[in-house]
This record gives sequence, C-alpha cells and structure tokens, in this order.
Amino acid sequence: MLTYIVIAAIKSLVLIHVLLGAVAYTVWLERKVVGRIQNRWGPTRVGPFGLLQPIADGVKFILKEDLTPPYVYKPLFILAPFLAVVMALTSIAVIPLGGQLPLGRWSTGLQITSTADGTGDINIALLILLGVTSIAVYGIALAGWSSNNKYSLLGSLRASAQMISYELSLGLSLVGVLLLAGSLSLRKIVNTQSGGLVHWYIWPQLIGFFIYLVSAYAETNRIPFDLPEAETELVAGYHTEYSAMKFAMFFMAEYANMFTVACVATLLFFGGWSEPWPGLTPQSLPPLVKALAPLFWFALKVFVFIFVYIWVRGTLPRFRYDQLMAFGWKFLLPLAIANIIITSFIVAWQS
Amino acid sequence: MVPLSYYLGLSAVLFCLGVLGFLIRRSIITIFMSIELMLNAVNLSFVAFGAYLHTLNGQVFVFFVMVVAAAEAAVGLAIIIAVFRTRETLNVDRVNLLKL
Amino acid sequence: MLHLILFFIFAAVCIAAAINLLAQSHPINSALSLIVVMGSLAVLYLLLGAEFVAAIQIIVYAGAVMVLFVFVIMLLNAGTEEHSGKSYVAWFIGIPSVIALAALVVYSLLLHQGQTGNASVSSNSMIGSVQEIAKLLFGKFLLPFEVTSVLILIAIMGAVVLAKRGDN
Amino acid sequence: MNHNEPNLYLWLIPLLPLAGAAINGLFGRRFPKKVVATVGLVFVAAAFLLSAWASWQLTHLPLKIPHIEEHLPWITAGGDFRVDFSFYLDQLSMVMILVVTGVGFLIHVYSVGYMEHEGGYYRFFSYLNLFMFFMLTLVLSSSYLLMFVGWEGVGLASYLLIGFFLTKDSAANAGKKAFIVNRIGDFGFLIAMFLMFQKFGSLNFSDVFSKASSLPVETAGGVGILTAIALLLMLGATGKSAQVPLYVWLPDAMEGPTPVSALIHAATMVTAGVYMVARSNAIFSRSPLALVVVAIIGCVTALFAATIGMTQTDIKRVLAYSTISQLGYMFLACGVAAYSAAIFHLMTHAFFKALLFLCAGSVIHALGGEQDMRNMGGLRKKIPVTFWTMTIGTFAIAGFPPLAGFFSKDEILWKVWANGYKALWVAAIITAGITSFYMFRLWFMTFFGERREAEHGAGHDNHGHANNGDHVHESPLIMLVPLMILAFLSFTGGWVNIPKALGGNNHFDEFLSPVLSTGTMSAEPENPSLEVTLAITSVAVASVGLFLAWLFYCKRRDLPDKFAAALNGLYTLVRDKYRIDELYNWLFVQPVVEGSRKLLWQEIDVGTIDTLVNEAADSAQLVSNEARKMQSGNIRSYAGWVALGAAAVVAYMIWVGLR
Repeated sequence: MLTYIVIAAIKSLVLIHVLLGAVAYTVWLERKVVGRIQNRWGPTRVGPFGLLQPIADGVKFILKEDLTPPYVYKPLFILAPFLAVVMALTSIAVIPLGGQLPLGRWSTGLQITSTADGTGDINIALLILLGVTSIAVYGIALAGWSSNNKYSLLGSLRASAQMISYELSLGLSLVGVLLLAGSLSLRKIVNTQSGGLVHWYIWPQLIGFFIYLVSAYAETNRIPFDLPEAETELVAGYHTEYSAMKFAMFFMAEYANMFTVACVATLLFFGGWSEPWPGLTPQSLPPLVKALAPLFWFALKVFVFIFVYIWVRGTLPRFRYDQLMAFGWKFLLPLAIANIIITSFIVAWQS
Repeated sequence: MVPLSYYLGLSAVLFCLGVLGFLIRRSIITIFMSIELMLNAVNLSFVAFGAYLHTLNGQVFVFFVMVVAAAEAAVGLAIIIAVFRTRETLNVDRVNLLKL
Repeated sequence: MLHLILFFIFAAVCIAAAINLLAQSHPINSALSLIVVMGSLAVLYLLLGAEFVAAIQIIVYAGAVMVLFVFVIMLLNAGTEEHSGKSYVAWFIGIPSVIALAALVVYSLLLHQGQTGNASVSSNSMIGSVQEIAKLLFGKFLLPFEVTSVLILIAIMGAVVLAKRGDN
Repeated sequence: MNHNEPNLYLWLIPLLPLAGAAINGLFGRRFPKKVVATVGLVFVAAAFLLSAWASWQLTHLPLKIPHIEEHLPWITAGGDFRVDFSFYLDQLSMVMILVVTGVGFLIHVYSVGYMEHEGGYYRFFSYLNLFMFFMLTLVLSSSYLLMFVGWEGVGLASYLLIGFFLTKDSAANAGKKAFIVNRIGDFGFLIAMFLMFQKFGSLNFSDVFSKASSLPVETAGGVGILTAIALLLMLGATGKSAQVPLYVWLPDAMEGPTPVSALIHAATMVTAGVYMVARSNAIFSRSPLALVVVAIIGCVTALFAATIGMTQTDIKRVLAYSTISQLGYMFLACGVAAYSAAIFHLMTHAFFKALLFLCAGSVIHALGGEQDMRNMGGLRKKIPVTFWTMTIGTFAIAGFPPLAGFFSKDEILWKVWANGYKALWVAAIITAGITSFYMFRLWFMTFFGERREAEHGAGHDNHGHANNGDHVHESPLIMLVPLMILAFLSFTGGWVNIPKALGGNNHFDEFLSPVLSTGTMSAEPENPSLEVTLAITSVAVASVGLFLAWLFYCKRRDLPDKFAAALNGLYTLVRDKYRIDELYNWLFVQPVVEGSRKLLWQEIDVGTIDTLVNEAADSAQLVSNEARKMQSGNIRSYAGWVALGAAAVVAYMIWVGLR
C-alpha cells in the first residue's frame, strides 16, 4: 500500500513537470507555427530558434508585480486561477500514457491511477475525466465574476455557457467509442484498438471524432470559439484583471487542457500508444527503450493533434456568439445523438 | 470498515443542516441550495443502504433523484429569474404575496 | 481502516462545508460550499463502491446543476442577503423541530446500532457496477427511465418558457 | 322492428314538424316571412300526407293491428325496465294523427295570414311546429312514458304559445298558470305510471293492456290498484283537458294568439286527456268506480263551464268555456264507456271548434283586435264569408242536424241514457241547451244588430292593427280558405257515424271498435225509437236555446240587463266564473305564497338556514383568522411547519417501532 502511494506520488511529480514543460514549449511552438502561417518568424532572439523564450516568459511572469485591483472579491479572485490550473492538471492523472514500465524488480503502469501491477486502471476513468472537465468551468466563471469588471463578467458568462453547452456534445461524441469498446476504462479502450492503423476508432467513428474535435475546441475556448476572451469585444475576457503569475496560471490551464483533450483524442480515436502498424518498433532495441517506445507513439500523436490545434488557430476566423450556441445546440447535439443511435444499432446488429 | 449507521448519521446531519438552511436563510438561491443539500443527504443514505444490502437498486434510485434534481434546478432557477425580473429582489421575505 | 479514516475526513469536510453553506452570507460562497459538499459525497460514494454514482455526482451535480446556480447568481448579480424581519415561526417552531428531528434520528440510529452491520463493498461483486446499473436501468427500470426522460423534456420546456422574456 | 310488416315510416310523422321547428327556430330570424311560412307549412303538410298514406296503408293492407314500429332503445334500467322509441299505430291513433295533422295544417295556413303583422313570426311557426311534433309523439307513442314525453312537450309548447306576446304581463302569467296547473295533473300521470310499472312491470301499451285485461273487474267492493291507476290517469287528464277542478288555466290561455287557441286549446292538445283515457280503456273498463268518477267530472264540467259561458263577453273566452264544456261531454262519454263516442265527438269538436276559433280570430282581425262582444254587432254584411262559416260552426256545436255536432253529441247523450245514467243525461241535455244559448248569443251579438262602438276603451290589444276600425274588412283568402274547409268538415264530419236508428250504419264506431272494445258496459239495448226520441229532444232543447238567444240579444236588447238585475247575485257570481280563481287563490295560492314567505323564507331560510350558515361562516372565519397566520406567504415559516410535521412523523415512527 505504502509503496503504491509512493510510486503514485513520484509518477505525479514527474508527470506534472513534464506537462508544465510541454505547456511552456507548446506556447513556443504556437508562436513559431502561427508566425510561419502568417509569414513571419516568431520568437528567434532568446536562444537558438528562440528556444529559451518560454523560460524568459516564465521569469517575466514570476517577477512581475502581482496586482490585485480594488473592489474585486478577493477570496475568489485568488482561488479562481488555482482552481483552473489544478483542475487542468488533475485530469492528466487518469490518462494512461503507455503500457507497463519495468523498473528492475517492480513494474508500473505509465499512468498515475494505474493499479499496482500496472495492467489495469480505474473503471470509470473517462467519466472522471468528464467530471473534472466540468468542474473546470468554475475557475473561469469565478474569475470573471470576482473581478468585478463587466468585461470579465461577460467573458466568464460566455465561457461558462459555452462550456456547459459543448460539454454535452463532447460527452455524447465519446459514447460511440464507448459502445464499440464496451468499457469506460481508457486502458481497455486503447487495448481494443491495438494492431495497427485500421483498428483505430477514428474510422468507424468519423462523425464522432468530428464532433469531439469541434466540441474540444469550444471546451478549451480556442479559436474559432475563443469568444470568452475575444480581444475586440471584451478586452481579454475573464482574465482581464489578472496579471503576473495568476495570469500565467490561466495560460497554463488552457494549454494543459489542450493537452488533456489531445490525449483523450489520441486514446479514443487514434489507438493511444499503439503503433500505427504492427512491427514498426524494431525488436532489437534494449528492453527499457522498448518499454518506452509506446510513449513515443503517444507523444507523436498528441503532438500532431496539438499541431492541428495551432493550425486551426492560425487559419479560422471567430464565430459570432449566437452562431456558436446555435451550432452547438442545433447541429452538434442532434448529430451526436444520431451518431449514438446509429452506432448502437450497428453494435446491436453485430453482436 | 465503516458501519452503516455512520453513513446514516452523516446523512441525517446533512439533511437537518439543509432544513436549517431553509429556515434561517433569506436568499431564494441559498434556500434552493439547501434543498439540494437535503436531496444529497438522502442520496447518501440510499447509496449506503444499497451497499449494506448488496443491491444496486439504491444507486438506480439515486440516479433518478439526480434526474429530478436536475429538472428541478432548471425549472427552479428559471422561476427565480422570472421572480427577480418582476420583483427585483431575491429575498423570500419580500416574495410573500401571490400578486404584485 | 483506511476506509474509516477517509470516511471521517470527508464526512468532516462535508459537514464543515454544509455549515459554511449556512454561515456564508454571500450566495456564491454558499454555492462553492455546496460544491465541496458534493465533491466529498462523491468520495464517500466511491468508498461505498458506487463508482458510477460518484462520477455522475460530479458531472451532474457539481458540473451542471451547480454551474447553473453559479451562473444564475452571476446573472442576477445576487449580493449578500439583506436582513429583513424575522420569521418567528421559522425560529421558534422550525429550528427546535429540526433539532428534535436530528436528535430523533440519531437516537433511533443508536437504538438500532447493534442490528446494523457495515456498509461497504463486500467483494468484487460490484466491480462492473456501470454495466450492472445499465442493465437495471434499461431492464427492470426501463419505464421509469423513459418517464424521467419525458420529465426532463418537460423541465427544459418549462425552463425555457419561464426564463424567456415576455414580449411585453 | 318486425320485418314482415311493411314500414310505414311512422317516426317521420312527428319528426317532420320537429325539423320544421328546428329550421325556423335556429335560422328563421334571418329568413323572410314567406320562407318561414313555407317551411312551417311544408313540414306539417308532409306530416299530414304521410299520416294519410299510413292511414290508407293501415286500413287497406292486411296489417297486424296495432302496427308497432320500434326504432331506438331509449331507457333500459334494472334489467326489466325498458322503453324504446317506438311508435304505435292503430285505428285510434290513426284518427288522432289525421285530426292533428289535418286541422293543424289548416290552422298553420290560417296563421300565415293572421300572424302577418305580428312580431316573432318565425318564433310562432317554430313553436307551432314544435307543438305538432310533441302532439304527434303523444298520439303515436307506444308506451306511457313516451306518451308522457309528448304530454309534457305539448305542455311546453302550449306554455310558449300562450306567452307568445311575451311583453304582455297577462300573457306571461297565463302561460305560467297553464304550466303550473298542468303540473298537478302531470303529477297524477307520473304516479299512475309508477303504479303501472309496479303492477305490470312495463309501460308499453301492449303489455299493460293485455295484463290489465286479464285482471278481474274491480267492483265497488274491491277497489284496488286499477282504480288507483285509473283515477290518477284521470287526474292527469283533468289537468291537460281542463276539467273540473283543474280547468282554470284554459280561459286564461286565450291570451295566446287565436290560431294557438284554435289548435292547441280547442282542437288538439286539450283533447289529449280524452285520447289518453280512451287509450287506457282497458284499465278504466276494469274499474267501474273510476268510470263513474270520470262521468261525473265530465258532466259537472260540461254544465259548469256552459253556465259561465253564458255570461262572458270576451268572444274568445266564451269559446274557451265552450271548449271546456265540450271536453266535459267527451269525458262523460268516456265515463259511460262510450269511448268511440268520445273520440267521435273529439273529432267533430276539433272541426267545429277550430272553425269557431278561427272565425272569432277572423272577426278580431276584422275589428283590429277587438275581442269584447259588446263592442261588436252588425258584422254580417261586412264580413260575409266569416259570417257564413261561423254560422255553420255555431249550428254544428249547438247540435242541429245534419251538422257534425248533432251526431256526435247525440250519440253521447244516447249512450248516457242507454247506460242508465238518467240524471247525467238530464244535466247533459240542459248543458246542450245552454250551449245552444251562449253560442247563438255570441252569434247574434257579433253579427246582428247595429255596430256598437267601443265603450270600454281599447279593449284587448294584442293584435297589431289600428284599433278604431271603421274600415272593417274581410280577412285575406289565406285565412278564409281554412275556414271554408273547416266549415265543410263541420257540416259533413258527422256523417261518418250516422246511428243505425237514423238510417246510418255507425261506421266510425265499428271502425274503432277493435281498439275501444267497450267491455262490460256496452250492452245497451237496441232501441231505435227511443234513440230517435232523444235526438228530437236534444234538437228541441237546442232550438229553445236559439230562441232565447234571439229573444235576448236580437229582439229585446233590454232583457239581458233586466234579467241580470233581477238575478243580481247569481248573475255576478256566474259572470265572475263562480269566483273559482279567487277560491283557488285563497285556498292554494295564498297559503303557498304566505307560507313560503312567512315560514319557508322568513323562518326557515332566513331564520334557520341563513343563521346556521352565517354561524358556520362566522366560526369558520374565527378559526381561519387564527389559522391563516400559518399561511403567511413567508416560505420560511412554511418550512418551519413542515419541519415540525417531519419531526412529529419521525417521532411517531420511532414510537411505533418501540412499541
């Protein structure tokens, strides 16, 4: 029992750091890619290719004055960014990143919440993920409200309405995959997709994936659904009044959420850590490297997904708010329901 | 292992706190939240009894309670909004007449 | 043992948050307290082996219903509640009644303590509880399930009609 | 329905006028008068033609008589109670539907002219058609209950038509009076039906009559349920047919338009009682006591009404009392078990009394609404057609041969004598003389002498014309043609039943004899010479009446006043209709009104019930005033009460658990 807790704690620490690093470099990546899309260079000055830029940014955020405006509702004003970032980081806990990692006498699953032997995980991982995502709304909502600023409030109202609305289609878009896999356990879902590209659920659940993709963009308040922080209308939306590290926390939360979303997409639609086709990993590799190979595949897929995120940001314009709501409720939701019905008929017919 | 009576006691305490909230608070929204608290307290005893009796019926019942609670929240909050629009107050002591 | 410790921790959190719900004068604090209560209850459900209910508790209650509350609080810009006249009935009949109620329930629990055992996951029989619940919901409880769907539909329509701003 | 029988479409006969009533009643307001009249006439004419066709079928085809057509089930209760919408056609109802539709049609035609200038034209025709519907239902029904529907329905139609001039207080009051007085009779009818069902287990004519026929005759010593039923039916008949003691409504009913008086209050509705008694002859024949009662009531009514008729000055009221008197004759005939004579008189009376009323209407029409005979006179030349037709009617009712009234009245008189009721015969022959007297009085006062101007002001002004009519004019043709047809019928109507003693063959009696088998009492001796003697006597009495009328009202105009002065008290009493209305008023109306006011209203309602209610309300208010503090509108206090209740419930449950 104690060992289990210690190992879980170690895994959490490692993962959080890796994740925060990844977040930092995603920001860099985004600036570079968007720069390229807009035919400019992006950051180049700090370090080679501007690689040290995230570190410089971090130092800047830490050293800046942490301004708390007057008339804000202080407890919640402080709580909100923490809530956002904590929820964003929590969701990574249930995500399996690979199979088992043999460490001498022990072996452990590449997942914080995996069972002691690393072969199983909690049954309802996906539901927990959805639950944590739904809690994440509070961070944004409270931030906007406690700021005592009408732009912030409008931004947070928009954000919460948008997130509640799209959470529905997000959740429903996953049901198709769940029906096919027959489990809520992410590990089992990945295992049913092993054996190469053709077994991935993106093919039978193309519509589901489309819905998921759109809803995920809306959930993370990214372009083309970034209305809560639409500069032209609301200054910076719910984090207008935030500065320094608190502001950075929202940033981290947003990018961490992107990661979570990308991970879920990878796990549910792209076969998780499995190889694109069998035998791609050379057999001659040392055991440890071989054990880490799934991690590579997983990271690669997540990277592709993140890249698509940035790509979309660079190309698509912003929706109008009523269009956004109408799209979510009148198009995506019925489509998701239809997808579930059709999928369940097919599953029932096949069994 | 946790005795059933602990869960039931916790459930009872939460329920009574909910009732108390209804009695002493004046904001409609807080009163509404007290109701939710009571529902949650009852849910806890359902699940506890279900575990005690080794049956899932308790959990199914909780599921239904949640559905009703969600429906109630939707309608109730809509009513609160409507009341607020006409009376400009959320204080139940001021909402004591059926007509305006 | 671990169960008992966890139970006490979360029960304490639960009661503390519930008391905070009553004590706070600003509705948004009450709402956050209630979210904490619900989260703690979700943990207690997990302790009882009710994984599905725990997850639903978070998603539906904490994630949807309470968001709605917070949303409405923000929308109406509900401030700290004003102190208007006291309700003597509530104070002098209601509160003693509540205390009596609590005392009576606790008394009856103590009275029957010997007859009740432990409420916990006895074995792995509950392991597939999502599937089991699904079987119950879509089998034995199909009719109530469908009826609740109608209820939800009606509630949605009612909410829309109520909250819609009239033409006049 | 029996499928071997041809379908005579009996249900259409009543329903056709109903359709007319519905069309006129629902849409007539928007129709021009011509359309209203056409609708009213066409449906009644169709009913008449259909009746004639059905009658021809009945008499010429080898039909099973009575011919019963069952249509819809109406009421079924308790397993053995069952009443259908079924119709019953035999010789008796055949005569009735022919009279009702025939005379009814003629009066409809007359009304087209008479009501020309009245308001509510469509309403009038709608009511009239409605009356036809109910009357035909009454005579065609195959059970007492359906008959009762018609019975009540004609009462309703009568009420509506008496009160047709609904802005006139006297008309409205007369309508109410008719309705209320009829209720008393209907009450008897209802009780009779209850007893009948209790005794026979059915209300269908066939069942009741066959079962009643199997019962022994209830002689004076063994008065039983049949007598009770018969007397209660007779109570109903006295109400509907205006017999003593319930005749008081009929004179007042003359407030209605004259065609209504002719149709409803002379020719058809008021004879419903006679029809009902004749129809129930199986029951009456089993109860000699009831028959005697019927005979005495009839005779008393006849004499009584005739004496009142002598003194009345309103032309329609004279005719109304005459109607009562003639109805008394019919009941007298029924009472001596001479049902066919009663029906015969019913038919001839329908002809000549309708004629008389219509002529009176024509006179009134001519004089622009004048009804007081004292203001008439010398109209013979001015309205010759009316005069001549009225003459025929007068001679017919007075009983001069060979007109219709002679044969029918004479048959009644003969049957009374032949059955041994000598005293009743004397009364009846006196009545005949009085009848002759007052009818000729009317005749002379109206048509002879000089025109007397209105001394009594405007008189009755229920007619739309200008009142001071120097331009006395004959009625239009559409009113005169019915008069002529009815005059013809009044003249010849009696020839269908010329007694054997006068060389006839009693065709009508024989025709009706299957239905009206007179049972035990028809064993009168064949005595042609006596019959002829009696007939001559009655003609002589009628002639005396004619002479006296001529003497009083044509030759010596001063005589009536002297006579009246000499017999002051008696004359006033008779003129005031024996003060029966006042008697009833004092005996029944006042006690009811005063009792209602003093006891029911002031004591019981205000004093007791209201006080109780007020006390209850006050105490409720007292309690509520305290209890409503629970309903403060404050949600939190509600929650407090709920919490108290919850604690109480939990406490109770624990207590139960501990026990």
